[in-house]
Amino acid sequence: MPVETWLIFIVGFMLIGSIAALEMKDLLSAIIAVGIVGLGVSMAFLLLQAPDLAIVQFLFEIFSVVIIVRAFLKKDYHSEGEGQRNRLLGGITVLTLIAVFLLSIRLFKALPPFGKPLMTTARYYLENCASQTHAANIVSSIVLDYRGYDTLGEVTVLFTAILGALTIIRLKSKRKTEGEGQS
Amino acid sequence: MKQQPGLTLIAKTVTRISVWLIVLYGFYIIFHGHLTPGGGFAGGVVIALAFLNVMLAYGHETVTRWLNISFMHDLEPSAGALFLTMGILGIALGGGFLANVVHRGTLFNVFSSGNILVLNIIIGVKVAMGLFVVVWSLAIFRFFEGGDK
Amino acid sequence: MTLYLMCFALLLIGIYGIIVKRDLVKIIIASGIMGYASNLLLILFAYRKGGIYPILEKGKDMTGRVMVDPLPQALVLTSIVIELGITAMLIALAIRIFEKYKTFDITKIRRLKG
Amino acid sequence: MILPFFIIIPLLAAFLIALISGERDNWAIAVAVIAMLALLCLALFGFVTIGAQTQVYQMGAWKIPYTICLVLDALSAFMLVIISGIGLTALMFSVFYIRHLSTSWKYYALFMLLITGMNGVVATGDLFNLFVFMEIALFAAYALVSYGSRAEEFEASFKYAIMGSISSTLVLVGIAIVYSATSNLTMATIAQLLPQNPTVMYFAGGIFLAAFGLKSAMMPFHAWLPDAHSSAPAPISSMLSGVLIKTLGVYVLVRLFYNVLGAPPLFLKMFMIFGSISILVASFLAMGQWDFKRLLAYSSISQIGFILLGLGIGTRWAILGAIFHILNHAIFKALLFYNAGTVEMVLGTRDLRQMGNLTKILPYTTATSMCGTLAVAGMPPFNGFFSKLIIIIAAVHAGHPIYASIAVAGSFLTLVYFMKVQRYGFHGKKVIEREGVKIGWGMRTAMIILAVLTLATSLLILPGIRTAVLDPVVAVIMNKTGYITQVLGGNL
Repeated sequence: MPVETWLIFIVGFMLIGSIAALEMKDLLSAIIAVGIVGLGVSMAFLLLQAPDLAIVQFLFEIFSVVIIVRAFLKKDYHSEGEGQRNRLLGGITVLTLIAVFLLSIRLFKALPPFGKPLMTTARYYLENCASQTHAANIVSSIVLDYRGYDTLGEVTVLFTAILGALTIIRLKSKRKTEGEGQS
Repeated sequence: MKQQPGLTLIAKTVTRISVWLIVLYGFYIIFHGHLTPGGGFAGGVVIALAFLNVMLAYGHETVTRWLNISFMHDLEPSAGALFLTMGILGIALGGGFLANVVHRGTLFNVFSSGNILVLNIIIGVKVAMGLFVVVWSLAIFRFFEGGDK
Repeated sequence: MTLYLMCFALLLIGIYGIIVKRDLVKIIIASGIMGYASNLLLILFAYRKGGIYPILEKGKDMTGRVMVDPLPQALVLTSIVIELGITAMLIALAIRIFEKYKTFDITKIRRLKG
Repeated sequence: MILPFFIIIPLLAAFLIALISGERDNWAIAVAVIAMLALLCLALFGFVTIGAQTQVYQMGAWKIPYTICLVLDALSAFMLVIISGIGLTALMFSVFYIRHLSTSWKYYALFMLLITGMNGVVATGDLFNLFVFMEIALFAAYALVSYGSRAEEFEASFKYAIMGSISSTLVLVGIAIVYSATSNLTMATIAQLLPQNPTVMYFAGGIFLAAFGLKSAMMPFHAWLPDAHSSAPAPISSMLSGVLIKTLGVYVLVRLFYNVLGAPPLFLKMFMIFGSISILVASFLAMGQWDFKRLLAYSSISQIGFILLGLGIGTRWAILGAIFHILNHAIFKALLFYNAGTVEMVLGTRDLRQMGNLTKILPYTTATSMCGTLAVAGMPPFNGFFSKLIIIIAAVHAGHPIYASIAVAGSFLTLVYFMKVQRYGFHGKKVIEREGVKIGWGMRTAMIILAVLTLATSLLILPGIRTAVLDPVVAVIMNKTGYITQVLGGNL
């Protein structure tokens, strides 16, 4: 089977998985379903010849499932039935999104077809990477050398996110008692 | 069970043996980031997962006692500052921000590719420490501030 | 083309989940799905028919071998980390909201007007 | 080359703050203030020296489009000055204000990261890099919005984070589509290649409009703003309302739609429509508010509407008015949020009906809030008057009398709801005993500086000063081919 068929199979599987994850009433099943979708992304990366990403996606998937389960599972959780207002909102949203989807067909026709990217910039990396950076992994050399500034930004994003999460979790505010009184 | 938080003895023993292998594998991924798939991020997450493994098996109280969390907390911004310092060194040595400052070496050697290896190690340390600190804080949160009752 | 559309549908499912779902955990899950879709779309744009992964191997002759576009892979590496960051922050916020309101249901968390 | 230092200084400050400060925040304040002063000097130096030129800084030893470039032209230098100027006053205000919330160094680290993100967005010439730095600024903003650690602050922050994650994903999809069509990420190269493919250009433009419209809170996408901006601590509200929505929203819209896409008429029309909706609806919503900070937040949406209207008209004068209004709005909205923060700190409430006889308790705050009110309502000697006047005249001149009348009506409504603030809030009849809370000199100084600036920036409209300060910025916006040739330089 060609790669494309496999990919259609995997992405279709992911579509079903994500709908299941959103619609399931049970929280643990939903988290597991979205975990499976993430592993599907990892598989798709592998098929699309991106092993770096497959590894990172796989690991981050494990990591985020662990923290989501750890954070949420022991809460006394009740899922609620869908209300009336919700159904109206849902209907409007679905119609709008279907319209966007149909419009997007024109866009994807105008883009280069699957399997034939333009490669004008990328060709330079493929040809010159080994001689210029002496790194065998071209993705690594782009991430850390040609576009190292992006990675500095990425490291900062992670630092900000972690600092932010710690601030949100462990902040002992002077106003805390007052806030508690209100809730 | 109250005196011994965490999982059973078997799980603890297995964890005790396997965690070093996992950490070793994480370092392997980091050090071969420029030759094989992987790199600082992947390796860092592997190391963080190894610590997480210990925490799941032994319980977070034990981990808090064993590991110096505030040191790990400080290691993260130091790694960030080191990354930035590498960039500034690039300016200082005349190449421009984030220019290569380390000898390039030969292709396919482990110690090659200049900045890439150094930055991979910095990122690996940073990611491992940062992610572990986040998980650790999420774990202790419920006990200190009464997340659920 | 089919793949692009399916991937775009995945994105729209994520947006649908965020707008319609009333549960904080489900909203976090939906934002994760949106992230998967955008990453996958970038990598789909990068694939070349019959291409191999962009890593040189020792002792192998690479001339004549087609490689896929490495740049989107570098971008997605960054984007995955950003996804993880936003997930961590959303989880932290959701935990604190649960601590304050004792529920994950967004319709019951409506202290703010408008 | 000064360009990378706009990112290096605040980022280094953030890492240093995280490293050296212990329990107390003294070191953090010292580092942050030094860094902000250095940034302000650097930004002013950049703005004075840049004139009509463009500086391009290429990362590492590589050449664009194979690496990331930083671009400093009059527009980005102008934004950098606004960011560091308002940032410095916000920091001054925070030093005294934030201690009643907490004394942690984390606030200052996150504040410096916010500055890093905004500086990065403004300075970059690369589409994906813009996305990355936008995320830094947003993550810092999410954490800072919930800094007060009250229930509704977490709720507002969650809402903001979710809206932000939708718009970030849309930006990423837009980048993916643009990359697929042009195989480039440098904005100047994209500006050359993308108009050859109009279908993709319009779709990508639509996605970017939705995404950055969400960030700039134009009217159909505004839902997150009143919550987030009113829940944040006052200095952060002023940073978000005064600077962040302009940097991540309006600046990026200008850069993308004028310099990269070449101002397609369809999108300009949409700017005008969304802008006028924002002006009217947000004004009416603001009139119904009794919460001081929520009222200010709605007012921000309406003022963003003025800016978008000016950008949508697209003539030279209209853009001049919009650019001038970006500066003016940053100044007076920051000032008004400081006033609101001071009142909240002293009285412990944001409800206008609970306030009264503030003239006696807080004379400086009342006086400066009068300056802010008159400026935002567009009263003659203040800066807001001139920028709104220019936009309205430009609208009439370009043959859009309806939009001009909407702008006039919006201006009048602004006056109405700010009179309500003055009438009930500051000069209300309710008598309140002064509580033991003291406002620091830094807070007072920050307010006075901004109040003086609301008058002083009116001078920018004088012809001699205008040609030196505002005209180069307008020239950059209007000149797409100039941007391309200046950035690509010899690499064409």
